[in-house]
Amino acid sequence: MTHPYIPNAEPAVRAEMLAAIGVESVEDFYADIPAALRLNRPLDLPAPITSEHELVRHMGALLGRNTDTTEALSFLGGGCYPHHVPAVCDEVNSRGEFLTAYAGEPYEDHGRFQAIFEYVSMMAELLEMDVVNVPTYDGFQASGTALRMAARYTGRRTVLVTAAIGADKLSKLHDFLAPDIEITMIPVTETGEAAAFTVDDTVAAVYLEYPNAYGVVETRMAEIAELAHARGALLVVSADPIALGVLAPPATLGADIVCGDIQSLGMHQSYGGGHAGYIATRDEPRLVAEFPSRLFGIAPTAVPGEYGFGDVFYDRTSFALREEGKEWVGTAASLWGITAGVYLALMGPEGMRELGETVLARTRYAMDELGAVPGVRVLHPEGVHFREFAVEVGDADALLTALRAHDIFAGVRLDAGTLLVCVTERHSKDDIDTLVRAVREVRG
Amino acid sequence: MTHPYIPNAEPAVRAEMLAAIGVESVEDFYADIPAALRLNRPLDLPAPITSEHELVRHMGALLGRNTDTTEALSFLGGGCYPHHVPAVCDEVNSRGEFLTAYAGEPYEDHGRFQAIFEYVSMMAELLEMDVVNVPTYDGFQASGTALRMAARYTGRRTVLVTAAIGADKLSKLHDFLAPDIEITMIPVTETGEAAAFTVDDTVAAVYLEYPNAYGVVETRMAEIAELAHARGALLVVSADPIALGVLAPPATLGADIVCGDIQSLGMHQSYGGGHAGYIATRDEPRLVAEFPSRLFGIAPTAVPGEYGFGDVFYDRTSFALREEGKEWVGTAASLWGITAGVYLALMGPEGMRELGETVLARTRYAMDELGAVPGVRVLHPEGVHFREFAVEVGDADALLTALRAHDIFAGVRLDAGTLLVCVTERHSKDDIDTLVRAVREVRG
Amino acid sequence: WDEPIIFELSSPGRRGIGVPEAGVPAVELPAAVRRQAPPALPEMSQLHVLRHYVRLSQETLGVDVNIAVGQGTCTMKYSPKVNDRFVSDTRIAELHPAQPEDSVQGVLEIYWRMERMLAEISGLHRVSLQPNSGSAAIYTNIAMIRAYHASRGEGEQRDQVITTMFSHPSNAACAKLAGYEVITLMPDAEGHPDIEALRAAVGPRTAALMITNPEDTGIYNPRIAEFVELVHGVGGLACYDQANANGILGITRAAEAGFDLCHFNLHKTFSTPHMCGGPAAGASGVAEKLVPFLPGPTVEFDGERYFLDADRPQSIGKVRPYLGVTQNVVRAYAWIMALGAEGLRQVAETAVLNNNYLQHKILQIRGASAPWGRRRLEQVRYSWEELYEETGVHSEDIGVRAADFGVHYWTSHHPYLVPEPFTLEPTESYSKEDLDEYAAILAHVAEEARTDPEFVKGAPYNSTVHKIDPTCLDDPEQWAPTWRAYVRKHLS
Amino acid sequence: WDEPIIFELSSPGRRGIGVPEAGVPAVELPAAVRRQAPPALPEMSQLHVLRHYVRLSQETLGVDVNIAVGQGTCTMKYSPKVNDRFVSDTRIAELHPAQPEDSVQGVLEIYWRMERMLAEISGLHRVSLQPNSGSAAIYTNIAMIRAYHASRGEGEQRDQVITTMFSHPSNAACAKLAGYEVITLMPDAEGHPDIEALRAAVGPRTAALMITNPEDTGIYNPRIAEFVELVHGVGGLACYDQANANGILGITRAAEAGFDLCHFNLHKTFSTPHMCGGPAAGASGVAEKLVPFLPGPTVEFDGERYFLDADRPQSIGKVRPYLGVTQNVVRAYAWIMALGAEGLRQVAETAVLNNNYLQHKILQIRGASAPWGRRRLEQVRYSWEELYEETGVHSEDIGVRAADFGVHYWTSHHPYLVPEPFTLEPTESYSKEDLDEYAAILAHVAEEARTDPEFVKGAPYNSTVHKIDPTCLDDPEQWAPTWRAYVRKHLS
Repeated sequence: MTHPYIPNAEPAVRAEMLAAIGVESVEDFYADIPAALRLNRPLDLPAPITSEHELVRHMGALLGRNTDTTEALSFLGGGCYPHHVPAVCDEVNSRGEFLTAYAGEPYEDHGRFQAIFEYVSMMAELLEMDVVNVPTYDGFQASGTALRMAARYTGRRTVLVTAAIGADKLSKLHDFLAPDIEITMIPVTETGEAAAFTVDDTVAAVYLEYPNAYGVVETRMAEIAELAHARGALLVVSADPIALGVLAPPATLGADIVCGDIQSLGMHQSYGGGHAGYIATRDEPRLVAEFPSRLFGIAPTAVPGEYGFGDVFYDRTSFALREEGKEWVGTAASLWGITAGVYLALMGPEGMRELGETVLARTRYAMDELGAVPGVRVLHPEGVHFREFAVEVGDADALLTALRAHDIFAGVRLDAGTLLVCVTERHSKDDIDTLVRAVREVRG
Repeated sequence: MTHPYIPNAEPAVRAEMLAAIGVESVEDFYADIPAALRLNRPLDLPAPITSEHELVRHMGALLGRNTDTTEALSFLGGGCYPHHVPAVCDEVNSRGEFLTAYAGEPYEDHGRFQAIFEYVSMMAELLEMDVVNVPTYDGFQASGTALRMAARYTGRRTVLVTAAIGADKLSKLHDFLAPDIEITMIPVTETGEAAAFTVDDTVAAVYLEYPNAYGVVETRMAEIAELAHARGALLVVSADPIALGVLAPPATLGADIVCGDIQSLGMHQSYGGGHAGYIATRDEPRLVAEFPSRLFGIAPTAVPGEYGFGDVFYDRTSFALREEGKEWVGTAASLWGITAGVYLALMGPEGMRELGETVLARTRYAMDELGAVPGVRVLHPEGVHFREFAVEVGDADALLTALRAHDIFAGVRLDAGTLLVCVTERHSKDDIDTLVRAVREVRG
Repeated sequence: WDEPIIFELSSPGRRGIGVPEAGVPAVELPAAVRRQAPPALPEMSQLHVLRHYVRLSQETLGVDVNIAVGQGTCTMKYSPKVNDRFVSDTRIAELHPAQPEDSVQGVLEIYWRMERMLAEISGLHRVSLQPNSGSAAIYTNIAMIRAYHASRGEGEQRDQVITTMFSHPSNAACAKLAGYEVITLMPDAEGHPDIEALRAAVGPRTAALMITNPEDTGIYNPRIAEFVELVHGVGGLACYDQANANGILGITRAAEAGFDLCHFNLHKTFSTPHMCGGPAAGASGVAEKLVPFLPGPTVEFDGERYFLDADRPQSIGKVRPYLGVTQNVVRAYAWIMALGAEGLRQVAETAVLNNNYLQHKILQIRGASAPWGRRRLEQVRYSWEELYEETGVHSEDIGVRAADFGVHYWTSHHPYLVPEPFTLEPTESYSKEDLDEYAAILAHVAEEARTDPEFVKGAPYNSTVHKIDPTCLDDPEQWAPTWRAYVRKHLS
Repeated sequence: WDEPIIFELSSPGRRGIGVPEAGVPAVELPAAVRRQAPPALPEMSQLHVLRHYVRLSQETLGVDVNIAVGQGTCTMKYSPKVNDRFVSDTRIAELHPAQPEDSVQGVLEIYWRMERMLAEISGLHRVSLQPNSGSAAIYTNIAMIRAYHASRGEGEQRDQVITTMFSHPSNAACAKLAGYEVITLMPDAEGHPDIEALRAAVGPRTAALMITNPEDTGIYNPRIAEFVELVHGVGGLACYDQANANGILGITRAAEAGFDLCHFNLHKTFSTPHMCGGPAAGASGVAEKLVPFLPGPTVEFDGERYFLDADRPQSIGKVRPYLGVTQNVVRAYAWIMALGAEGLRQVAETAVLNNNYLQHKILQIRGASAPWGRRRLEQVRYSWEELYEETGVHSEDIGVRAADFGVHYWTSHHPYLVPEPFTLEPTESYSKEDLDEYAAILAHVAEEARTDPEFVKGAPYNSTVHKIDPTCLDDPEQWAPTWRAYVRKHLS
């Protein structure tokens, strides 16, 4: 059988093409590859599954060994969040045209340019900042790049980073900022917020998360911004945009660079495959010059009133300048940007506000209810929490295992005694009550 | 909240529109509906689920009470078949443009016209007949209409129908052919094929199924065609097109009208929602005149070489002639036609042949293996079987219930002692062995 | 795209998909039934099949891409994407209809709940979701009417069915097919079906009245209860074609006007997608006295579990395989659940508001008119009679030109009782801006017709193909209803 | 479509979707963090959001709709639709990455098996699927190189990375970012990177060679093993950029040429869709001595169950959240499983055949050339230098005109080392007929350039928009990277 994916593997066509070129066999094309470098045996791979049905069966058997979060009741968050994904988001991002397009120019891919331009524009409204990049890989990368941007902008080499940051993200920052940028941690107080700290003239940036790794909303951000600005440092804030229907945008509190992950805005959890990062700044040319990512902008065309699109300030990227460009740019996560745009357009200002209010209220409800269970202590109970909170439970592993038997994934393990519990608009009051009941039961 | 499905329910827009029209309220538009006919209370319906997430949860809970044929091992057929549905079929028929188009004209919906024209054209090749209709509802309707066409064509009022037909289909034929056409049954022999019968001058049509309700392929069709033709009757055959990669097209054996269901060609089982009917004839104007359905044809345009499309012989339909048209025409099952076209294009002649060979071989294997189980008797073992066969099992209900506990749907119950077992390319040898082992076990 | 016919894309030996090998001994077919020549299907790789159809889809104007107010009587509304997801879920898509009841409790519950909701919406007693479409539901209703009269020994006596000219053609056609003589009432000076004509028509031969209201004109017949009474008075049944129910949801029902039967189109009022012309889904509602005749089996609930009741001796039997077009039942169920009673009423009111607003805009276009005054519910059959008299441009020409602007436009069913007709039905799904744009397009084309009628007649200019010459489609020597016929007649 | 910017479609009060109400007591936010003004997001009904994006999708040229051979170096191939289904299955889509291992055995097995298959395809010891893309994999490789040398106490000494001009810009950029001085080898007279220049460059400061082969020109460097040896000779590591692996699958591997590291792009060679520019997925392969430095955690198998091993003290740590772009790992796994060893070799051979066939056709066009002879594997960087000299039409103009015919066309990365470049890569997915059509389009445009150069320069004529004036995009006073900025600078 001629493989369905390889039309010209059909022997007669293959022969016709070889004849047209005037060569004997495909082997002729490989003349440049020395014999010593040849793999003189077939690759040792599993036998192919050439019928689609058998492939579906094979994959179905593998997938059947997973238990997903529609089957179990999951309170897992910690960087990947179970928000509702509107069907229209999936519909748009599964359209073959978007799914299989790549790096075309503004004429063939006008729709792609516009959709991404609209995404950055909607993010700009949510963030109240004028410049937002075409998505980078994920929130980790966005934070790393935002800090590097601050270092380049200030010409300084130290960054102060909140300790209320996930361990994995911090690991990435360490690797990415090495060798030339030093990280100093800002401790966390009993309320879950950043403790007092000082800024000196070597500091490029103060970095906060909003909400932070404990789900706590930093309420002293404006103050911290002043502190940083007074010594010429920038305030860099990683913010989850899903919260900004109710939380003040960091820019209005003094943040200079805002960054984060947009997985919450319409991406499935997908075992960690739904991430994309954003970076936003004010429209200050010196700051814009530090973006490594592509920026799309509106441009006039030969027809008045028509909108064309193109790259803003292309000559700062590695595509244009190789190692003289800013960091590097490559294929990142555009489709998740388009999807997040669809999400924001569906939600509108009211939807974002309502969602924020629902999450705030249910998080607090879960904190109160879980906190009332004997032997469970909610951390930072005085803090403002959005979506997450940490609880001390004694033996975290034992509790997780016991609840797993109830088909509950109770939370992300922070350490031997602490869990991080996540509550979104997908968790109804009943779901929270189910968790609380189960915790009472297994601890009773 | 303004409902997401009703943009102009937004109060300000509504007021603006009313003002533009110059009326006080929407109530003014209803002035023609007398007070006595008004429903002066809200409809008594369940409270709305206005958030999409909660709707998804609600539906998920309902769907969760189903166990589908990817979870259980199903040998159910009997008119609705578990063939593999290529992903490209789903991809095409879920494209929003096709999914939400309707009855547009050839200019707005050129693609729809072409896709349906191509479907009928591919069916024509498979059937070796020149005229195929835009799909009617299902195979039941196709058989009913085909028989009515034969009656109108011959001006006669009796049809001879094989007894190897499903009970439900026969019920539909009785209702649909009443009051003016009489059905006489042709008995079935020990081989599962039609027994000898005579045709007289009142007979409009002889009707066979191919394969028939026992999965048996009628091998004397050419003979029967001669018998019918000799007395001026037509041979009408309901054929499952999935078999025609290996079975001779009925037209080549003398059939005048061929009809059937195309669910096998790329439609999911969907609890009986995947059906569509086809009717095919030779290109004889008197026969074509008897189609109630729409027929799409190629027409030239103002630009040489360009293909346009339109309705062939529209002035026979009820759209054109109301009660003077042939039967009726309305919205039927076009999207399943397009899907079947995609299926046939993917499969090609070789794919259809290979599929037929696989089904033939596995059906026979299942017959042999099941037949070897003590207490199980395969009916019509000498017949040529495609995809289905009947087995006597003693107490059918008891066996079904026992196998259900093994997550096996063993077959469609034909009567208290008989099951109809279906084997397609989706059933691997292992699946068949699993069934046989389970039957042995529960009967052991 | 200038996309060839699929056979032109074929190249020998290519394949679009692989098929499992048997893995067990092959079976040799007897020569009598063995296919001799392979079918001349296209041979293409998978990408090429996909690309062909994706391009064709882009040449098709679904609701998802256009302002679909131009196909009056079709109730083109938004079909929520989330509802499609339920249908593609394997727990619907991969259910076999003969599965044991314990394995299909969820889908049976949806059927059961949907039936109750439609019963409430119509006010009738029970509802069958088995019919494949609105027309199939009409036929189902006729079949039940026939069975009802037969059960009372009046089957032969009652051999006439009365309908109206602005009811869908299937009412007439199905009645005829079921063996009835058809009497069609014409509109009176008000645009209502003529009640005097009805008075003259009813009698002992009357089996039923099959009537739409509001009719395809969009006009509601305020004397509908009198129509029903007249028919009841002679022992006939009254059957309500509610294909156009969108404007009256929660406002008035079949029950209040006294109807014995009605039908809905789930693919119109209840939002299921139109799928290029089906699969659709119909629903037949009946008053208590007609319940025994419903198609079987019915879905029942004993308080604990849902089950199928096939033991219905007076039933007309099956009207299709299995229970119904399940996908559309699921979608329509989810749609109603997302709206509730208040939402349905907003649907109706907004559909009517949109229609009246659009009418207000259309009637400002010189040359456009709407016969019989402005009282309309959810749609309007308009006329370009004045424009035609002034310019010689037909309604059909205007429709073709409208295609250049990326919108649909439908004239009407034959016969053109309204001269140079066109029928618009905006439903609740479109915004004021959409309606303004649609009206502006028609105003623009009407202006073109006045300034350059030949230009309009030469349309389309912006479509995939140019003006079609349809003459060959009615000529048996030339028509080509398949590629096979085309090749034989035109290419060889 | 003449589709407005989405903000222009907004109307106050409209909504696209409903959100669950809290159902528990509300929480009052402190003023310090309470949002004051609602964000100026669009307010639209659901259909209108959908319609807007469906129209934009139709204005985007994916592989599914065009002959995508014009984006050289991108390996635009068919991404099988069936593989998308696995990814949208809730058993992938709704998995949280922190679930207990027993609940994710299936996905872990896919990661594990995929890693083994890529190890075999590269010949290297282990493979990390964590990197987000090819460029991210390059950075990951650099980070491992850095960690390796540091572990041996040579971190400070080895501060140079050598790459070549026809390797992807990310090799240079990532090395620089990681703190290295970058040395770039230029091509010699044959089109190969200059081995003499390499000899001059290597030394005790050499950390690594980062090299593509075949390079972006499509030319395979036959002395690649010597390159590797030279670098090894001075204690450096050799890292193979295999973004362009499509032509050599099963023919030759990183291991045979002696490389220590390599990377693949799953979204190129292994068929995952390009998604408008990601999410993509990269894979970093390493020889045994570099295994300790792989990003963590790794997926391991104890013969019974799959588990994550995070206890890797020398690991460079996380390069992204969680294990990788799971969707693309699943798709690529299914793609390889559908092809097997023989299929992959057919992929390679056919990609190379297609490229040479297309080259044969392109070089018949007057004005087109390919520097450095005809020896090419899977792509060719061509030149319109002759055509430009004759007509004054730039390669970029030709690309814009090609868009009128519904196809892509890409010049190359800066700098334009090949004058008036264009880069075509047909992969295995396209048919002979596709290649003929693409070549015919370019031949047609070249002819237009000769007969009417101004016409070509005025393109596009058939695109959504007309010729764009890009000057404002580089002017800080005028650039508008968001609608907000545009409104401020141009509309107020």
